[in-house]
Amino acid sequence: MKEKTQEELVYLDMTLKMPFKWATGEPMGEFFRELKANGKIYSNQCPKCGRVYCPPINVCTRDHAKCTEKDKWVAVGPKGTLLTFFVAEQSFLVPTTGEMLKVPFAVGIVMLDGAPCTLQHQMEETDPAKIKPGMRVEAILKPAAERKGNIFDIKHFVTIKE
Amino acid sequence: MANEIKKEPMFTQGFVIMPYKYSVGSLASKFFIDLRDKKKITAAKCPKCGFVNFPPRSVCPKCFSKIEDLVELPGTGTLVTFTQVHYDSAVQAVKPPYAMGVIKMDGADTSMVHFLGDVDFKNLKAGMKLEPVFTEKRNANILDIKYFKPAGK
Amino acid sequence: MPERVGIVAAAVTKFEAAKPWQHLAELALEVTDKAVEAAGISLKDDVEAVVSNSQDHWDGRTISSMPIPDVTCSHLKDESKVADDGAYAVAYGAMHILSGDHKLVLVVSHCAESHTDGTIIENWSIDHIFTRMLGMDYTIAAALQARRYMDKYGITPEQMAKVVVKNMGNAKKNKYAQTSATLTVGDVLNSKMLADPITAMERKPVSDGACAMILATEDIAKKLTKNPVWITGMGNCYDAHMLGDRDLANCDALVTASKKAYKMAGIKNPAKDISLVELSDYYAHQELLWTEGLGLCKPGEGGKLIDSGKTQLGGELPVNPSGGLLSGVPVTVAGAERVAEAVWQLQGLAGDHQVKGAKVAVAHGCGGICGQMHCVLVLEKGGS
Amino acid sequence: MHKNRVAIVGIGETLHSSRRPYVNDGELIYDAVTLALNDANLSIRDIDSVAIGNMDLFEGHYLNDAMLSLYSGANGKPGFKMNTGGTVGTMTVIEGWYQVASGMADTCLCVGWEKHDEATVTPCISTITDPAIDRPFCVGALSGLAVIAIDYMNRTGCTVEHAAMVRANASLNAARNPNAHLRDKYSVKDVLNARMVLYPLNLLTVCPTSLGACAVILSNESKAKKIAKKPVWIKDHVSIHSEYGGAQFGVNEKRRTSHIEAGAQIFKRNGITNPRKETQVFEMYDPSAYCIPAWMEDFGICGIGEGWKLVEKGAIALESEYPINPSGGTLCTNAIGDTAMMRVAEAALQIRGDAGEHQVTREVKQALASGFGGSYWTDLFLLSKTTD
Repeated sequence: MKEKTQEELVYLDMTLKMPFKWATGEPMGEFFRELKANGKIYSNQCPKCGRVYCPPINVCTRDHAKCTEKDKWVAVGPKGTLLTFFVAEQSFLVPTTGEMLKVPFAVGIVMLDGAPCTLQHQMEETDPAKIKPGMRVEAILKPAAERKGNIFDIKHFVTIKE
Repeated sequence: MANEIKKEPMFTQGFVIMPYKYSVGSLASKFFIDLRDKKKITAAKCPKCGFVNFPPRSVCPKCFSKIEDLVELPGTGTLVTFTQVHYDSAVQAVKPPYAMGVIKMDGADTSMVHFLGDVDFKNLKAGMKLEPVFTEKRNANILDIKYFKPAGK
Repeated sequence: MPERVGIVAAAVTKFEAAKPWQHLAELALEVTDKAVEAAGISLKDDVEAVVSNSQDHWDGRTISSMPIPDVTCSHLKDESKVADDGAYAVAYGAMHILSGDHKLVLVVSHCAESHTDGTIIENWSIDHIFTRMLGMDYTIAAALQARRYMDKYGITPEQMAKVVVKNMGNAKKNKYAQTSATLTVGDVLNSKMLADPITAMERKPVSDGACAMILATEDIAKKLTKNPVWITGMGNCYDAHMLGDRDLANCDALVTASKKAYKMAGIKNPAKDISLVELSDYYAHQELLWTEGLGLCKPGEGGKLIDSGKTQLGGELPVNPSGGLLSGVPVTVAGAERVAEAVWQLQGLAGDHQVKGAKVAVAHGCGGICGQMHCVLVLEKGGS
Repeated sequence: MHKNRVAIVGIGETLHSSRRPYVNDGELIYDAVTLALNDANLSIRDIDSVAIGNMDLFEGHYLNDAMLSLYSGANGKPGFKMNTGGTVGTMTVIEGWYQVASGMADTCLCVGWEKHDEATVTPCISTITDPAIDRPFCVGALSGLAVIAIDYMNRTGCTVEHAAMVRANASLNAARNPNAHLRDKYSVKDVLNARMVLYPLNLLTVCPTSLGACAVILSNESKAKKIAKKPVWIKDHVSIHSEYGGAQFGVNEKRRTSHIEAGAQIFKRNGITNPRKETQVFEMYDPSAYCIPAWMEDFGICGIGEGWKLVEKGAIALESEYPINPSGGTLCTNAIGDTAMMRVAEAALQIRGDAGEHQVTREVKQALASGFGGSYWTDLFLLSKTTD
């Protein structure tokens, strides 16, 4: 099938821009409140099967047991082990801000100490040659005065030597 | 449950921003270029059943045949229905209050939505004859027609 | 119809202008738990498949069903998402059962309109080549439709306002309704003019909420409840998208959809055979127009029908005894919630807005600009 | 189990490419629909209902099934839209199957498409994540695929060379498929030398972004036997979804993915004990070159650790023991809204013997087709030449 050629074609440039105010919901809201006020990263555990969730979850995804009782929550990290990572070298538009991503941009998926759960966040180190799965990392938090109760209260993961 | 948490609602504020560049396709390109360069209004005539669709789309709404060519319309039309918009919104192209209508072009079997101008809202009436007013600086899009006004006014 | 699909239980959240406490998935969770409890089943062990229903644009999330398996316990189960009105999700759930593929299905629909600006989303559902740049949204389109409807059939602004007076009054008896009020026709007509002839009160308010339902085979439904509701007819249909391709004073797609549903259910005279109707009144005039499309009166007689008082709660054929969308129900959830309300009416669980002796109910969902797509379900009372 | 048999009676695939400015998205759909109608020797009036699948935010349109109803032929017909990410193509065929099998329609037209040249794909995919917790750290679909690849290599000893073999084989197949997007031939060495995108994925070991559309027409048994010369029967299908895996990677748990569950269910239900004998071809949704060996194992086509060994033996080639993706697969053509539907369409073409130059050499009596998407979601189809 061959397309016929035509001298000029018309394009329409449009940008979808929807402002959003997403409710985090209660367990995740409490996670952010703890992060902001006390600098703690919390996980919660299913009372029935013992599965751990970070950030905390409402009901266990496996058996639907309620996991919201606060006294069962466990603080995890800030140290942990890098499970896997990726480094983005090509910039693209960040849909939540409309700005271009600053590259290189490294993201680590980290298993935090204290409970078997993972958290994904930016890494300070962006050289893929210097990042190895299995290495030890630590979540660095912003100073209390700068924390706003969102995921950016954690600045990034840094590589640590133990 | 005593130790259930519920303090204050928390939110994530941000946007969903996505840029798009839409192809209007071969047939609609011709329509927009005619509009921009010649102030000519064209429609799509089905080679099979003769149904004239406007604004021109390459598939016949009546018999599902493919349409590859445009026919020129006289450019005048009739008002089918109308409204006057009084509220602001993030997507509006002009400031309210303004009037919009569904306009059936002479020689076409379907109608289109566009702005109405040069007329008092209370004087608008279904069935009145209209003609297009073109935008001075035209960019090959639907806003190259500024609005429709009462014919001969 | 060889086999009937039973609705065992339905649940909704309270509808509110905003639900700042709940994550989108938690809206779905709340109604899932309520529906499962009402049905007396185990979510993990009994529910075979989940049909979720939400919209990427409203949720601000590509694949808005992403967190739904978590809250519906459907890890390693069948889950799918219908991205149209909630009535379609119920119909799809029923097809799961009619096909013999599943025996017990959860349908769950959620939407939080308060999270974003709906006019932008409406604008982005409209033809991008010829119409979107004009700044169109559903209210402007509905105004064009209302004017055409008035011109063609002599429908009056007062008749349209009466719909709001009726539905907002009915909503006072509905514990889940977002808003309700005792209004006069004058109050409605004197509220802020949005797009002539549509006033602020004649448009559905912004709303957050969710709705869930448990569907089952005839056998299982009978075992689970003495009070099942049968889906005996279903029909749906697309209309043309471009407003200029349709006569806005008619609703051909709804006529096609309802005829199909009635034929399947064996309904010959809808105005007589049906006990009540829950329909999608996004705008006041649409209730009148949809009553025509549903065959409750002749084309052009929607105005006369509301004047007759038959559609009032307590009349011969109540329309939207729950208060309808005008009292506040989010898009997408709207159609599913119409079904839920109809189910409660047939189960005798509607509470203060119960229609006495309800045997057959019609639920109607619609979507798109000026009601481009319609879905009709005929429901019948089971049990004794 | 299933009361009504459903057959595929018409197939339409547009050509796939990276840019196609001469058509708008509606016209792209119309192309696929008319091809399928011609294939089935039907007119749009013969179609009772439609099933539509697409990802709203990829092209930006809300309710695009309604917006483009003129082009799919949906006007005046029943139908609705599915939206489930990568699986949307198969999910749309499943929707069509439900419409026909439930008796609501005799003939249903399923349509899936994507016009990727109109959008920027990475930000679109990034928004599958939760805005509060992991959206700022999401870089499209790549990170998830990288995790799958690393995990598979760690578990079984598969190497990057094996992925390169998969890609080289796919390129040979795609070169024979006129509708494929990337049709250049690559050697194993070419693939190994391609630019790294995100370890261990390079430019050639991940799927491209394509544009294209696919349409499949389904019919019930009595109608199919009347109208189709070579109906292909949907013997079974299964759909399995998983929990949201944004921050959870199944730490310390026995591995049980949606693929494992889907394969186990479909083979058990149909009494298949040796899928490599009882089915003759597999059109698998393979977004990276590590997927075929890893997922052959997960689906139960071979034992754990055997996938890459079969690749090494050349067993997945078009003319060999168990051809996988004779069309070139997702690695060569990926218009997300139609990718999974293309798997079903291609598997059906193989059963009909109508795949042309990329027809496999074995006689195909039964074929598998899979869809993959979301956070490890699977659709799996078992297609058959006969009704038994």
